Amino acid sequence: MSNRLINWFRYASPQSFYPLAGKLIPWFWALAALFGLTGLYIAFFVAPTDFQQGEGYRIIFIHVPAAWMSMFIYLVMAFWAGLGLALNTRLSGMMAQALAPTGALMAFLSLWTGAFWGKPMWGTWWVWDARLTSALILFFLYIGFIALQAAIDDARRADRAGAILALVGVVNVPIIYFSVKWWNTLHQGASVSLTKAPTMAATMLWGMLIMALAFWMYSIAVALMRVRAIILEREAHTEWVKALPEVRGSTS
Amino acid sequence: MLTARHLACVRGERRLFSGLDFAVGAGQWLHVQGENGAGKTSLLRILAGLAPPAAGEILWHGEPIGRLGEDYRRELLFLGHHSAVKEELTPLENLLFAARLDECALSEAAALKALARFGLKGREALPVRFLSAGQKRRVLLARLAVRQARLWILDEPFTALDVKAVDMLSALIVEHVEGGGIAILTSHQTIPLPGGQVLKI
Amino acid sequence: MLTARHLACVRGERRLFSGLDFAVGAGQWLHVQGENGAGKTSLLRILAGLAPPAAGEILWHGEPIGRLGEDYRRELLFLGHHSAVKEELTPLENLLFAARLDECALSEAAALKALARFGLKGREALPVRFLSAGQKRRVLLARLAVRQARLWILDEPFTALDVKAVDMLSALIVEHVEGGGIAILTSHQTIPLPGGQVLKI
Amino acid sequence: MNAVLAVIRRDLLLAMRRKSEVFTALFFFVIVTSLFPLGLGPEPALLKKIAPGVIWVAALLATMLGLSRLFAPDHADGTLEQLALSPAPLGLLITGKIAAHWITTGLPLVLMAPVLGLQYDLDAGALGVMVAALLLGTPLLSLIGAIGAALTLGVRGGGVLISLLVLPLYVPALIFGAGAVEAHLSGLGAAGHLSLLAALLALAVFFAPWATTAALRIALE
Amino acid sequence: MNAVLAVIRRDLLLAMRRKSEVFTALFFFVIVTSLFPLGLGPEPALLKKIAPGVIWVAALLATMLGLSRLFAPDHADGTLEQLALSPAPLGLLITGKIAAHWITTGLPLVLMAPVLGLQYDLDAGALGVMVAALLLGTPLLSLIGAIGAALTLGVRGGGVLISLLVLPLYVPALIFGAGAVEAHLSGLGAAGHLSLLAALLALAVFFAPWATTAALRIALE
Amino acid sequence: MNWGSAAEFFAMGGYALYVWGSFGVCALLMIAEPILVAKRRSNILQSLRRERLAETLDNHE
Ligand code: HEM
Ligand SMILES: Nc1ncnc2c1ncn2[C@@H]1O[C@H](COP(=O)(O)OP(=O)(O)OP(=O)(O)O)[C@@H](O)[C@H]1O
Ligand SMILES: Nc1ncnc2c1ncn2[C@@H]1O[C@H](COP(=O)(O)OP(=O)(O)OP(=O)(O)O)[C@@H](O)[C@H]1O
Ligand SMILES: [Mg+2]
Ligand SMILES: [Mg+2]
Repeated sequence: MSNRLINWFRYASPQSFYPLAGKLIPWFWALAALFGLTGLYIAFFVAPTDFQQGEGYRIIFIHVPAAWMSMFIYLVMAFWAGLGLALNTRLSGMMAQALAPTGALMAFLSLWTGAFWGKPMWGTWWVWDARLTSALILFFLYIGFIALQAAIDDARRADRAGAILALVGVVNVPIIYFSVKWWNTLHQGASVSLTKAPTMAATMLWGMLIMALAFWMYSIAVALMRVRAIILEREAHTEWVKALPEVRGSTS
Repeated sequence: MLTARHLACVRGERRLFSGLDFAVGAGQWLHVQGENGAGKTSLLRILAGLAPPAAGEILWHGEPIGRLGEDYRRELLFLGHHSAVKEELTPLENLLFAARLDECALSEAAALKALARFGLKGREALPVRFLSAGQKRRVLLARLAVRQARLWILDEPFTALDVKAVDMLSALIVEHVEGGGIAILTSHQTIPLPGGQVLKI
Repeated sequence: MLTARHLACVRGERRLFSGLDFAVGAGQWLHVQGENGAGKTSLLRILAGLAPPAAGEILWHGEPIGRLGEDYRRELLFLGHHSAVKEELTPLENLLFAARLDECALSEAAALKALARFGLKGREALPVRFLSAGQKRRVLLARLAVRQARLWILDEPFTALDVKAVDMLSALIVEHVEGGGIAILTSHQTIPLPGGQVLKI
Repeated sequence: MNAVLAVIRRDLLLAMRRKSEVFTALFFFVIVTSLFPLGLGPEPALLKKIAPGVIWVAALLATMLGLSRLFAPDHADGTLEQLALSPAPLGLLITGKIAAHWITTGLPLVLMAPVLGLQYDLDAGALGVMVAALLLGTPLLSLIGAIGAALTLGVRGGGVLISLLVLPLYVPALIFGAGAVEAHLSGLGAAGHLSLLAALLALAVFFAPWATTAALRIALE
Repeated sequence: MNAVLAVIRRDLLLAMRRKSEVFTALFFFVIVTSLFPLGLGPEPALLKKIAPGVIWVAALLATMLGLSRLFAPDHADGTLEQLALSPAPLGLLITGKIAAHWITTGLPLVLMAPVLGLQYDLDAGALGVMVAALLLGTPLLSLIGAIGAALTLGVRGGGVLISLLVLPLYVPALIFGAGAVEAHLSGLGAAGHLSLLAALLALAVFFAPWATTAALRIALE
Repeated sequence: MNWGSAAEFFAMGGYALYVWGSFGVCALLMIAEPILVAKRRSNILQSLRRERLAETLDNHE
């Protein structure tokens, strides 16, 4: 085995990943805060008022990053799940499990902010538009994944069942997206559709990208925190966990 | 020849056993003993290839059972607590289906004979649901008289059986073992069989 | 004093028994014997008032149990093959719930003690689903140590138990009977208990 | 009384232990209401029109789904026998089980319904009527459902048979429940429908536990 | 091959033995489609408009109802273990079980659908399209459903969890299935939708049994 | 700079409910999530410490 591969496997073990993640987390929080504050500054103070939508459009600065992250996290989750199924590494399942709630949160935020945007723009909280509908279904997929894992109490089994579900889902997400899109364009309902995003000013685009980075860093930081908690829960009875300074604590 | 090497089993966070080594050759039988919760059922399921061991390996004639796959399953008959007896079907239907699943030819007459041998005469056409606890077990055990398998793995085959049935089953196992077969059993009762290795876990 | 008069039981078109008469008084126990399918389980369910007999009547201290209703149920503890043990709940939760249902006060400490007595120490908080066959039975039987009932009706209480548990249970039954209780049991194994009437069906 | 509380408490505990139990009935409701637009097309006017019907049918199905598990696990593992052998009267204990069923399936639906109403573009007044109707209607669904669950107990294939028995009995609840919202939308006022629902509920509270208990005794024999 | 046939034959026999099984899925379908006119009021134009959507949603729910009993009884009584121990490959046997599921639940729906379509005033052409769509779509529902059934096996509260896992995955089938009839009604022609359905079915026939088998192996451990 | 005064900023050109409704919930959830995760971690650490303590006590007996 080459050196690189050995290294890789080393970090694939929860025991060595745990301290590494611990070291990385503050950095991601710092980056998230940095990008977040910059993004918010641009969002509220640099980006000009939209001539059509007034100030309401500022929701875009969280709506779009949340929507992007919700989709991206699903892909990453499915990647880890597949890896876990193929290589039988313990860490992969934990990663997938750690990502799911954050993904669901992002999906929820994109729905929520979208609804709060839709009300002033379209006069209704919800329309059955292709993009909205598929975002809703993505949210359901996350919930399904979380519910399945929560319902299985053997951790290894939960990982592998979840992995199969995530993989089935990842095959289905594009199918669902296109089917919904096709369904919707064929009908051309009476509602406003948002096929054309407003052509964006450069500052808006920058603000959005920076906010997206902030969301990204946030997701990584939270997922790492959660994976550390999961590692502790699952490996509670191993020697290395018992030897951790935070476990030995002040009692010894 | 079934050989287990350094088998270990972990359930939840509890290590049930580890470093288990044994070999059972043709014409031998093994009595797995242990308290309630010692891990007998878990061991038998591992031996049947239904669950992977936490460590160690199982060899059938020197080959790992994982690699043998179908060839191992063809030689194996595993009967657990409820092995595939459908409550809605009659004993006869249950037995015929089991035979087809095992890919062994079984005529209806032969099936009826096996059932009669297990004291189910007159109940062949009654849905299993109506049978008593012991009669249900007998339907399950009737497969022993039908299926040609070298290795029998039986989890508490004597529960719920009355005295006559216990004797009959013992005779069947003796016959199997003397014919060059292998049997692995658990039981909390003393087994009325001659010889036999004992494995304590 | 439990008295049965001319009891008969019909299942499907099969008459399992008829004209059954017996009486069990305080401090006595009854061993119901019979082949598989003879009708032991059916008889016990009838005695518990869960199923009506095809003919005859059952008296508790001279009164028909149907008329006694709640008063009879308060004196009775019936344990069948799976009596109300929830697989998702832990042994402790199961026991506490059973006690509340019986309307008898049971502290958590007492429940833990009863479970420990039945060898479930360390498993009090594990969902019953994960337990072994014998451990599941023990959860069920722990009610015997907790509930104050005059009449015990136990259907094959010794199945799946290991030797130690069988001894412990026997001691418990002896204690109950010597304290003026009544016990009615079935078992295909010989019961390691002194005295006792035998009823063959 | 103590025993009844124990039954309720244990059933809620079981629902929590099975974790997904509560949330999935709820999500089933959410998903079914979201499926209809996918089958029907995204036209807001059409959707608004069918909203009360869809939400009620979904609530009805969501309640019904869990019914087969109302008594079946207790029957299979002997709990029901033990309930019947308990000194407390069986009818009371069964009422406790029905109450627990409503708390775990009906109540979450009532709480979720307004959000779904928004998806179908209902206004605040209509939402209020809908919640009121569901608050009266979902216990009714649990009570009637319990009878069906008890009747099909131990009958093989019972899970699906229940729907056959219970759905026709649900029809009045459906008609008055969906009718209340529609009457409100068309300006007629929902009071009539709601009071009919309340009357049905009162009737069911009296008779359903009794019928359920009788059916359970038959299943136990 | 012999073993696969045995599995199919046995499952059909069981369905017959449980009697109600086949008919109740069917009756559920009938009752749900008949509830809508009750919930919505008898407007022919509205009913015709919602017919394809309602029929498809009902078909979907009817298929889903039986899913929890696709593998659960076999799991509980050890049949699944014996299937895994059979010399025949498990994947093949599982495909047999899925086929039997379709024959007992999907096929009757396909045969019944035209009658229900008449209730909603659909013409012969639309009925033909609907049957074709259901003929392609119901096996798809069984195949996808099997994955969900396998994943929730042995999981407590699985019955309702299945719907949560499976319903979102049913969306494409629903859209193309209901879309086919709607496209036909609006004069666009249903060929596009039907061929997409066929493509989905082909995909599912390949992958679903594999995923199901993998999930079952996990449940068996 | 877009805003004349703080009041104007909070009014968001009449879209206050929608803008702050979105940003508020977003901020709330994104603060709550890490707190919940941290709590989960401290819970497990606490129980681990308790177990350790019990073990050492056992050993001393
Ligand atoms: C509940 C309602 C809504 C949901 C679920 C939703 C969902 C989404 C999703 C999933 C995306 C990412 C799509 C992609 O990048 O391909 C997105 C992007 C976007 N949404 Fe929404 N949306 C909603 C409401 C709205 C409203 C009301 C508006 C504005 C009037 C809007 C404007 C946008 C814009 C401008 C983008 C960025 C488009 C792009 O980058 O290509 N959304 N939304
Ligand atoms: N998740 C878990 N956590 C801890 N212990 C577990 C878990 N799952 C199973 N166990 C334990 O594993 C053991 C399983 O034993 P098994 O069923 O193999 O016993 P057995 O020897 O067959 O007993 P019996 O004689 O009672 O049939 C039990 O002691 C059980 O308590
Ligand atoms: N519908 C029916 N038609 C014919 N026979 C039936 C019917 N239902 C039950 N039986 C018979 O009734 C008997 C039930 O016996 P029961 O369960 O009481 O036996 P048991 O003495 O407890 O046996 P075991 O020792 O096996 O537990 C069985 O012999 C069964 O075959
Ligand atoms: Mg065992
Ligand atoms: Mg019996």
